[in-house]
Amino acid sequence: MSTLGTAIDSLTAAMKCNILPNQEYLLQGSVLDQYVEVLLHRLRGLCDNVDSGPETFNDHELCYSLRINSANAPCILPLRVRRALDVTDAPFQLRYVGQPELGDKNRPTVVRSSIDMACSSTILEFLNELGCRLDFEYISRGYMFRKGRMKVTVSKIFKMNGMSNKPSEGVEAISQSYLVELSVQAPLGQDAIAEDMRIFAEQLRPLVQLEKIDYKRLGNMMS
Amino acid sequence: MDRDIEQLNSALNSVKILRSNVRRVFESVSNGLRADHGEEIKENRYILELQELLTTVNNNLRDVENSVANLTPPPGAFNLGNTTYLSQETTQDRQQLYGQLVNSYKWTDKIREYSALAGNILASNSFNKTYKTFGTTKRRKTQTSNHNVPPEIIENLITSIDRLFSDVTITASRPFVPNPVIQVALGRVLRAVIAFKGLMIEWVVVKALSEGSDVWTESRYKVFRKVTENCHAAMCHFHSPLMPDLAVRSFMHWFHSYITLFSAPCKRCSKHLHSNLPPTWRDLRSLEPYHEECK
Amino acid sequence: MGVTILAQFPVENKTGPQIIEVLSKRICALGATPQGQFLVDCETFTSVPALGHQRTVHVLHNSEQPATVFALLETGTKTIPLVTDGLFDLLIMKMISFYQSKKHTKTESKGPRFEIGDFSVKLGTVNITSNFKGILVEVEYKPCVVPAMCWDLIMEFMQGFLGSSGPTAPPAFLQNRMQEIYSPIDTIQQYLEHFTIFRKSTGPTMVMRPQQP
Amino acid sequence: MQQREEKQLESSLESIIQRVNDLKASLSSMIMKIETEYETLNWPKFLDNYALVSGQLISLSKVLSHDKCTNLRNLTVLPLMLSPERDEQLVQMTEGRITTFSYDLVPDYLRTKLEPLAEQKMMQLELKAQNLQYDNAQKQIAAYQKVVSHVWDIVNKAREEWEVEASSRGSTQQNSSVADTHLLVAAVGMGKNLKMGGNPNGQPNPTSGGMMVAPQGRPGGPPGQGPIPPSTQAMSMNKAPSAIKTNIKSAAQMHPYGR
Repeated sequence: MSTLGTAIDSLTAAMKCNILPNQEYLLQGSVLDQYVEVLLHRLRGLCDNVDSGPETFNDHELCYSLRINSANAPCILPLRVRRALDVTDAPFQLRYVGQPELGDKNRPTVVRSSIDMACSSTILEFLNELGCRLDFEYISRGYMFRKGRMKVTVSKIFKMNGMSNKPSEGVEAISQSYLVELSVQAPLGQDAIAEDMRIFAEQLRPLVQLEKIDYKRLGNMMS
Repeated sequence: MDRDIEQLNSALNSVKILRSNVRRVFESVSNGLRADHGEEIKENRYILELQELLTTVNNNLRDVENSVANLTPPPGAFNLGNTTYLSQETTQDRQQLYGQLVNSYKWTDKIREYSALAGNILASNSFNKTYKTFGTTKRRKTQTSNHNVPPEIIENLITSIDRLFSDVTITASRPFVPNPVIQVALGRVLRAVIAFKGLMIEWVVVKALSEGSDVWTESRYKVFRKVTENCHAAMCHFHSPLMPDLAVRSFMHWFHSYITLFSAPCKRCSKHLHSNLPPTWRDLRSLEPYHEECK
Repeated sequence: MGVTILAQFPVENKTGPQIIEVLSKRICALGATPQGQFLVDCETFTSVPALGHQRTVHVLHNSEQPATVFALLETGTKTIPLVTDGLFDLLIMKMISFYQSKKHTKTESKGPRFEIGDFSVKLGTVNITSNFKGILVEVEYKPCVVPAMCWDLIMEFMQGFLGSSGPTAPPAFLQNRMQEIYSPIDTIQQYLEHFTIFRKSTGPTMVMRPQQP
Repeated sequence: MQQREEKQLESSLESIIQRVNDLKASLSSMIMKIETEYETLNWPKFLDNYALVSGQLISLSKVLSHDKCTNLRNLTVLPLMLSPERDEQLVQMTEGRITTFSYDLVPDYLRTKLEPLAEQKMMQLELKAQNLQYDNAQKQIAAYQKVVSHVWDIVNKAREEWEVEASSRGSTQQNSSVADTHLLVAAVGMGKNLKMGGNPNGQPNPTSGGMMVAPQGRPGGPPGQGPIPPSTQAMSMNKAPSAIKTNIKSAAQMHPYGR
């Protein structure tokens, strides 16, 4: 029997082989409420899960951040927790999402670093005690499709009512549109998938314009 | 390959000829007597003409049969051609149709499967079979038949057992209506899957709570495999064809004593473990725990 | 996953390998079969001063649950357990500016693993940054999930091959949760309890008596 | 005096001839177009040509009515010699239209009045118009106007319908709104519009009161205000020891799925 390596050893080995899916390729868009049915029909036709129909979800997402306000360089680590309100025994999902990189014109999608893990329901208390602050939270309800490695979500975003113990009551939609996201989690440097995503996004036009969205410009524009 | 196509062509050709000649027959029949049949013996002439035509049709038919016999059936699956692209259709109403087609295909598949099962069961379980040996009175007769009872009686039995013990939870599923399969969770100790045949216990498997609820695979753990064995023994011990419901009740009573499987020491040696197993035997009357070797 | 009890075995002037050797022989004589190796490791991170009062995160791995990472957060008043998957290690690396690895606290317990009936027995040598600290014996009774039900049974088993060094009372951590359903994080908490004791003791615990809570 | 008049006549004739030649050229080009490009010729192009021709006609009439221009009416053209024989020079000048300067053609070409038949018809019409009763004329005008306005209405209505259809077709292609996309992405990505009101007690961290940002009654704040940059948050640090205990409770209630 060979001796066991530590978990850190296997993790570094996995990092060396570049098999950890630590990048997210992302395109975003929206569709007006009255055309969402048309989009769903089109997605049913295009995506893999045809016979079972679209998968619905009803998730509560909490966005935390861990920050140090030191004088010279404020340090911020954003963390997100997502839990399913409709499937109570599903694990919670903890996620770190880095700054999105737009890249040059030739790159078809936004790329951001992302670490995604399942965890127990103690995560909320854990983050609170860790020193994280809850920045904002929302409810996301909608449909999930997949096509190969690509994931398509069509979701309605709801603002919370402020009652944290009853997250699905008295919520309020924040717009007349559904958010549409096309994403793939992949190891670093698999840019071929971005091209596949561009082609897929092309097929949803003109119903939805899936685009690279510049968060920095968006931040300036909206404020 | 070339030869096949040639044969196919000639077969198609002969079919074509046959069709045209058959058409001529019908034409002639529909036209009836014509002027060119003359005056005197027009009926005879007409019949002669018809006979001639029918002979050619006969000959043609023989040709067709011959050429068809020469053909070889194509090997392998048929290429569906353009129809395979039906699944790619994205038009809305057609898309809905596709989903329904898939569903209905699944349904018919399931119906076929279930009806095949049902057919087997019904064949071996005919309704005429009654238990006559002990039938002295009419009333008695209906009671004694214990493998063919109305589902309600079994239902009542199960709910009454469920009520009997507070730490037992029973969930029942009925793959075949009169013969339920129940899962009995005994506190947080173990779970038994019990299959009934009518009012008789047919099969018992004991497993850990975390294991699957399949009737046929046995437990991973030695202790539960032992308990399963002992349950089979008890099942036979309590079996009574005359009073089937009492048999089930006594069995369940005995089975309930396993709630102390891990916590009770052996009555004889007052130890917990013997060859790394807890006392897996429960006395059939006193319900006291014993090791296999100590009983 | 069944109920697991972790106990320290007294060292008494012997070396680690010697004790493991003796215990392996004993358990094999009882009819156990060797089933490979096991490893439980623990790394500890503390919060940087800028983050307010000090908090500690222990990150543990157990080769019995190779795809899982256990994290325990100690705030001073309470301990919050978290069960998550392997990528948590990556996240901890990202947290480098908030939580920093404590020097010389990398602790692990590793050694052979045996199966006997429905029990599994692990004989672990505890090292803190490759300094030998002591022996931990882990016994798991797999069919049972409630500690209260099988405590006597496990105790009898452990006394059977550890002799008088076997435990006589449930571990402190389990005493409050004897009626709960046992889960892998409970094993991890027991390991952390023992690791913390080992860390506090200075030098190799050659003369230390077993900690009987 | 005589000389001056002659000169004036000559110059005015020259300019008239030039304009007539222009007119002729554009007319011929238009005819050419109609004859050769009738397949590709479209209505706007034809109208362009027509406008050109009418412009040239206007400028010609301007030249004719100019003061400096000799009144041509006062001059006489006198055919000195008529001959039935073919005149090559004439053929060349008229681009092969007129071959002889003969008796039967001259009256037609040198005519200064309308053709007698046309003149007679004009006279008849004028007479008829003069004899028309005033009321009758008014009635006819009214009827005519009615018809015209009716046609006008129909055309207008059709135009309106076209425009409405075109605009509605434009909006059906609008299945998504860029503003909504930005709104949603900003909300999900940066918590835009989600931060205020959604969380009155700010979900502060009970163990790190010093880190907490006081809610400061933000729900009433102006919508569309961006997230506060971290540096300002550091400034507005606020200890809220009294809120801590209640917050622990609310946090505990948040975990209905705890083990």
